[in-house]
Amino acid sequence: MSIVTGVLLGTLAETTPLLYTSLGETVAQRAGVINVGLEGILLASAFTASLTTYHIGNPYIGVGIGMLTGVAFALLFGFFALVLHADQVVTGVVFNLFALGITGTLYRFLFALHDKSLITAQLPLLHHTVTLLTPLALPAVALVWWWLYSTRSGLELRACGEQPLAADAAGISVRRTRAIALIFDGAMAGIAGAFLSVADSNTFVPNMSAGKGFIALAIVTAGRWNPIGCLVASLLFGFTNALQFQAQALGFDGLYRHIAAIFHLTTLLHRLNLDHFPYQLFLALPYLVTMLILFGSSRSTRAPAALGRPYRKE
Amino acid sequence: MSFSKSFPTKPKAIYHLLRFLSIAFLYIIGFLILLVATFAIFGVAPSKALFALQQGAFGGGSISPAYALSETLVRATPLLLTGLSIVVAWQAGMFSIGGDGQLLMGALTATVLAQLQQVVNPNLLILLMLVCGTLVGGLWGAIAGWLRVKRNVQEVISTIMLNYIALYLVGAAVVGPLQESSHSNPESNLLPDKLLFAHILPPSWSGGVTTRLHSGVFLAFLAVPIVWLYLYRTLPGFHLRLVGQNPDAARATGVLVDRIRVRAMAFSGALCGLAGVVQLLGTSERLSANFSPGWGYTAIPVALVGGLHPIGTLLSALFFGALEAGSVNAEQTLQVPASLIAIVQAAAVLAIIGVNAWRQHYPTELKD
Amino acid sequence: GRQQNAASSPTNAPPGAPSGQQPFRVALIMSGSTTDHGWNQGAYEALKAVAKKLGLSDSQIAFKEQATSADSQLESLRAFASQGYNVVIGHGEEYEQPALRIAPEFPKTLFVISSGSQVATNVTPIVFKLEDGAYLEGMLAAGMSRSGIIGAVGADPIGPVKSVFSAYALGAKAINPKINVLQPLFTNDWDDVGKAKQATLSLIGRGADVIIQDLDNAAQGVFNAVEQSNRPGHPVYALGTNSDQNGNAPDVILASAPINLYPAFLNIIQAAKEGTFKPNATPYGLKSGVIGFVYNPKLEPKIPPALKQKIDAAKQKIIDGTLVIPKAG
Amino acid sequence: MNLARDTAGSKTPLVAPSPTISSVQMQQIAKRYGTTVALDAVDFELQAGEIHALLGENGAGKSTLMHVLSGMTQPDAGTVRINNVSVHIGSPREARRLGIAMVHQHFTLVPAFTVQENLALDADISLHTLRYRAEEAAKPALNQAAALGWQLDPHARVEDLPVGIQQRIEIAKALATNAQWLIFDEPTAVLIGEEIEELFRVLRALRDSGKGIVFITHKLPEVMAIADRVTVLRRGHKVATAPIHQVHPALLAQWMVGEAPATQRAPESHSISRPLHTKTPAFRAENLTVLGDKGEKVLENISFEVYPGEIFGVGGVDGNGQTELAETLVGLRSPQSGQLFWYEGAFQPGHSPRIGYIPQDRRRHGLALTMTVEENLLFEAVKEAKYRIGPFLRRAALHDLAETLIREFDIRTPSAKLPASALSGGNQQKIVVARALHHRAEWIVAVNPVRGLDINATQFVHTQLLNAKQRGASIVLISTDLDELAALADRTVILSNRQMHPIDLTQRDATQIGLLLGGAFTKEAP
Ligand SMILES: Nc1ncnc2c1ncn2[C@@H]1O[C@H](COP(=O)(O)OP(=O)(O)OP(=O)(O)O)[C@@H](O)[C@H]1O
Ligand SMILES: Nc1ncnc2c1ncn2[C@@H]1O[C@H](COP(=O)(O)OP(=O)(O)OP(=O)(O)O)[C@@H](O)[C@H]1O
Ligand SMILES: [Mg+2]
Ligand SMILES: [Mg+2]
Repeated sequence: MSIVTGVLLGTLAETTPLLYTSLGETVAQRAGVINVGLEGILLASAFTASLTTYHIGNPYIGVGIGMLTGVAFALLFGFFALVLHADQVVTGVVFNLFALGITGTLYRFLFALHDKSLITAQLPLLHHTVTLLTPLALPAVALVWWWLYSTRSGLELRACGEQPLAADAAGISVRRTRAIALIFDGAMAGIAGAFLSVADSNTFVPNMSAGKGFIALAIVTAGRWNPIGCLVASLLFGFTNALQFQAQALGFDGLYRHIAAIFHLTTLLHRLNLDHFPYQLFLALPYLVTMLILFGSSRSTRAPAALGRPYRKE
Repeated sequence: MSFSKSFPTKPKAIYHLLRFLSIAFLYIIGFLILLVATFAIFGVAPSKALFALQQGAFGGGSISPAYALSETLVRATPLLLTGLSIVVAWQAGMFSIGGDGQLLMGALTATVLAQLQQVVNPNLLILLMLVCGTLVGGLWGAIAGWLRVKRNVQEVISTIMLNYIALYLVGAAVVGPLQESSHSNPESNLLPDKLLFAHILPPSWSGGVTTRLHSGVFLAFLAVPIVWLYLYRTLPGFHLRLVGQNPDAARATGVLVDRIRVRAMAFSGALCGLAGVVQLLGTSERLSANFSPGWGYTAIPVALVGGLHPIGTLLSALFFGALEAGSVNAEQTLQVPASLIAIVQAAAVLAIIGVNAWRQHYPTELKD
Repeated sequence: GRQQNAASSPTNAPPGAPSGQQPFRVALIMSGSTTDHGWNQGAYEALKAVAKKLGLSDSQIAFKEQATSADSQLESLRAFASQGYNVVIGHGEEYEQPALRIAPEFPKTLFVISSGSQVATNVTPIVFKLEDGAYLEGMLAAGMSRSGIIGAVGADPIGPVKSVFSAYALGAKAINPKINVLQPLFTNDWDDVGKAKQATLSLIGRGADVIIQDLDNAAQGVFNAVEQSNRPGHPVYALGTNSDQNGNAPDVILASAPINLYPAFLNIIQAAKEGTFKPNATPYGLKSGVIGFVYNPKLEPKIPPALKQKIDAAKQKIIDGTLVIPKAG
Repeated sequence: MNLARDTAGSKTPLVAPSPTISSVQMQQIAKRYGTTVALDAVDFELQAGEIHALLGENGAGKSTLMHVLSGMTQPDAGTVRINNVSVHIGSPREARRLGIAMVHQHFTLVPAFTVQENLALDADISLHTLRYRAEEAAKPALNQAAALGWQLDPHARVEDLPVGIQQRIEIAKALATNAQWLIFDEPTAVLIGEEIEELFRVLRALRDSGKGIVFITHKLPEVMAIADRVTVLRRGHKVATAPIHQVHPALLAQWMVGEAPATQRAPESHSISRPLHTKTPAFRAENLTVLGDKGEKVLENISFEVYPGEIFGVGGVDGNGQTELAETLVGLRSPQSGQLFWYEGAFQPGHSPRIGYIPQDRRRHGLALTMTVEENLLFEAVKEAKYRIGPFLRRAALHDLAETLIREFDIRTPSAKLPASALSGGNQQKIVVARALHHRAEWIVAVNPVRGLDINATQFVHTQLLNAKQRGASIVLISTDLDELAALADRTVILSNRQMHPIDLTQRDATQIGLLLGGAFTKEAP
């Protein structure tokens, strides 16, 4: 395996869950609902997928259950957002807390207390590289693209996110359309969660989603609410992320010290305990890049006009 | 005159008080049921769990009330400051999630300044840390505000990104220039005693044990009236709320909406920056890569349960502080995992926002 | 400024000794979770075993896990000490400075710092010679590597981790002076399995075929990457640290260097209970049995006997004290 | 027609069907919004093969009546029958199934969508959900447009298009549904000469093919030109229905406006009429050109002046730039070109004149509904130095002020601490009025200030405006209600076609005004 393939595989591994999650969220946001609770869905579905695989032994069923978990969370979210008209951002934040608690507790009570470790079967690798879920993400992009832009229901969905009143006048049920979008959102985040625990690894670890749900949110915005945009943005994110290890590995540190020496900064940097390049700055890179994209792109594009606004009929 | 004026309002006040109490009572009963149910589901004896919670939050058994109450206060402190920060931002219609990042930037700034401990008078330095940490936190918030008004970047997204960037900046600092002397852990040196907030409770009050109750707690409590005054008693606060409630109407009365939004984010960030410094000098005593256990995120439910009002947020922060103190005790004595407490918190908050939203959407009250 | 409260009354009893009416109690504080199959779980289980051995009831031991933030680390130490726990174990170097700071306030409490190094009136370190095991693992790695390239993945470059990785490199060089030990990669996350996996894959991508890790929860990501890259003719191996991880990926883990805290904990707690403990900086290494080295029985047959002999010899020398592996730094 | 399905669900059996002429009958339709009676027992009938014009002032209830028919609004009482079969029209979708389509006055287009997407969104709902192509779905509507001679760019974004084009899209959308009953709510408001002719040709062709068409307009010549019958509504009541050959514009105008409102006129407003030319104007606009939100010119090169102690009336049908004019006059919108003067200096809102503003849309621009009544009353006052000490508000003084205003302006609220949302629409409007008028504003811009107010409140607001005038304020009163302008304004202009047209309301008769309002004067002044 060469460095290039290393970067490539690293990119794909990071991109896949982000892409699924952001695709689902794109659909939800296009319908006018913002779901900040993605992080929680990722965690919950990673857990149920792992748990199912542990007991049944078939990781595909695990992915299915992960999806259903996502849908269940989305429906609960929908109850708050669409029926009660509660604030969507707050509901999402609390859902994250809830998922963190429930997975941590269940993990503890089902495994840790019995000294069992949750190591499971894993989705098989295709050609020793990636699992089925990664290549399937591409048709998923196409599917969402096709859905949003080439089907009647996609058109209706986007109308609900832009101008619910117009959708209503055209005889479309705004609440039902948004609920469907949320269910899709949950299912996609569910797949992504399952990817973390039964495709990209063979275990569940509390808090293993490590912020991917939040990044997916940013990707939706950076990708301009467009599935292709999501693909590009998540690839970019995955790439900077994979690059950080390669840069660490490729002796970026040496380059850093070399440059420091050229500018006679070595002693100063030593005094500052900066002999080595602080690798955390690499880790911050993807977020900085996302910020830059947001900064550069948001003038030319807009969020769906009704995003986050409850629609009440009359 | 004043008598006749107050006379007819008196029964009303009692009526409102009773109504408030009955609603609060309902919430408390509901919360307790949730708590008991959750513990029961996971096989923890509810009576023991409730006792452990109460013991941790208010004292009892081997824990003196003074100690427990001081824990409750100390834990409420960062939640109060960050909760107030959410109140300010959200009242201005800015749905910031950036508390954690702003808090970290405040703590980072203070730790940088602490390097001057040899050259600057400690009390002056503490003041400097508080001021600069607050300012930098405010700056971090203002960035999100500025991005919103100038580039229409949604603050929900940009604050999350800024949180991560702050997190990694702190991470880089504590393995770099700010790392402790042995260069072994991702944390700074402990700050010297002279830079820390004084412990204010005499040990004799708490069974001979020093509590963590520190003078920084006052700052948090002081922030409540300040925020309250600002929001409800000053012109900028009036405009801030107006912008949050209806930016179009604000614009129509000549308010500079963009400026108010940036200012609100700066104020909001400043409160979090202050929280960072207060935690650093009050309890954490050093900067570390894991400085915040998520105070800035918990702040959102805290502020929301507090009705996005400073006084409500005070009560709510105390409630969350007590819950945390109690649950840490339950965790240590009964080995209830901390995650169980997260479920209880989330469920309680969901119940509250659900009930609130429902009452708003389907108003049933009749005016008399 | 803060005035530290001096000890309320000077005591003659050794720290940690049980006082009259109160039962003898021990608390353990960890920064990670008790289920991490590594550093923290090892301590958790060791204390339970010690309790059993010494007949301590459930109410006489207490745990605080996931004390990740600086304030919760300090708070937990203070909380247990103020509740009169006789022995409070801070499981990690990060507890050392806080413990030294508050120890004077709690003269009756014995603070035990895993991985610490400093001794005070009522603070004792457990000096682990993690290097002992890591050195042997380095030898094994160099001996088993076909590419002549080996690597390491960690979460944060904290002291013990750096020590492990540097001893690992020394051991490898002892077998093969020309071995290429790649610079360790750090993921900055003890929970993110995916990142650990990616870091590992990138090392493997650069030719490394034996990987050591120090990641706790996230270690499974390393094993998974190695399992995934391991194929007939091109074997790739991993090494376990901190606990016996051989079972977590039996096809690829060559050996583990577990920390067996039980003897260390037992030593200290028993002496404290008997009122005879004096803080000291005794190192615990291979000799004490605290640091171990266990081959994975499933892969053991694949290890050339000559290599095994060399490792055994080195092990003996370490136990004898004729070979001392330096700490990093 | 697929009525069979719905017949099954209807309660009333067929009664005396008239097999020859199919028709829609609306009987005793009533609709109230709060205390606003939008419709009060209105009967309306539409026959196949006719163009039925619906006339009435702003707020007469025309749109509401047709919303009932198109399923957008549920009536409080009354029945709808199609071919003598009672039907329930619960949603636009059901209306569509019954063969009813409507071109809405306020467009129901998605601004961010392309023309094609908008057309497809509304296209035949039986179209397959998955296999579907926007081009195909949009084709019938595009063809309809093409038949009208309208070349719509299917890929243009609607928000980038001028309102005239947007109107065409709405029309094409409705035509493409092949509905039997078509409702056009002011389709010509934003079309120009030839386009209107084109539309009329289509409407006639549709009528001749047997469709029933409702045509809402304010323009009398159009009614005379195209309608077969005409119904006039006034304040929620039906005034009359008549075949077109029995009416003439003057009669229609009279029906619309009702009896001459001169009797209601406040006498004292006459007494202070003053020779305007003896004073210098307080406010002057020179060659003012104002752009709308989409960048289109809504006012072009207008010049006028307002004198101190004068009410300058601006009339005209809604949507002729009233909002933009008002916003420009209070400094919320900067004009594209032209100059504004306050006495001799430049007009600088926030500095020179003290402004009172009663905006058009009180909920959007006038109130923060979640804030208290008191706070809503104080938007302006808090800025005054006398109500502050530094940044701090003088609560007691402000509270007294609010209480005074509540008393003076008779705002009916149990408490000043109630959120403004708890008040009735009329009382909400009083808050806005109170705020604009109390603080001795020198420059008052009021847009439909008595919208939603009852008679007494209306009288009160009018008196307040007159008081303000008497103390020397300069007032621009923008209103769609000519009665109001006639009663209050010293001079009146009508806004239409981006211009101001002065009219003399003192020598008015109902006919002339109706004609003016109907835009008749532009082409064929009487
Ligand atoms: N959704 C609503 N809520 C409250 N009041 C309403 C609502 N819709 C209409 N009204 C009121 O009902 C009355 C009739 O309105 P409608 O829109 O039918 O008038 P219109 O005759 O179409 O006027 P225009 O010529 O201005 O279009 C008006 O007073 C209006 O303010
Ligand atoms: N959501 C609410 N909460 C509390 N009180 C309300 C609410 N809505 C209306 N009210 C009260 O009910 C009364 C009637 O309201 P409504 O809107 O029907 O008034 P209205 O008759 O239309 O008055 P107006 O003629 O001034 O428009 C008002 O006095 C108002 O204070
Ligand atoms: Mg209308
Ligand atoms: Mg009303």
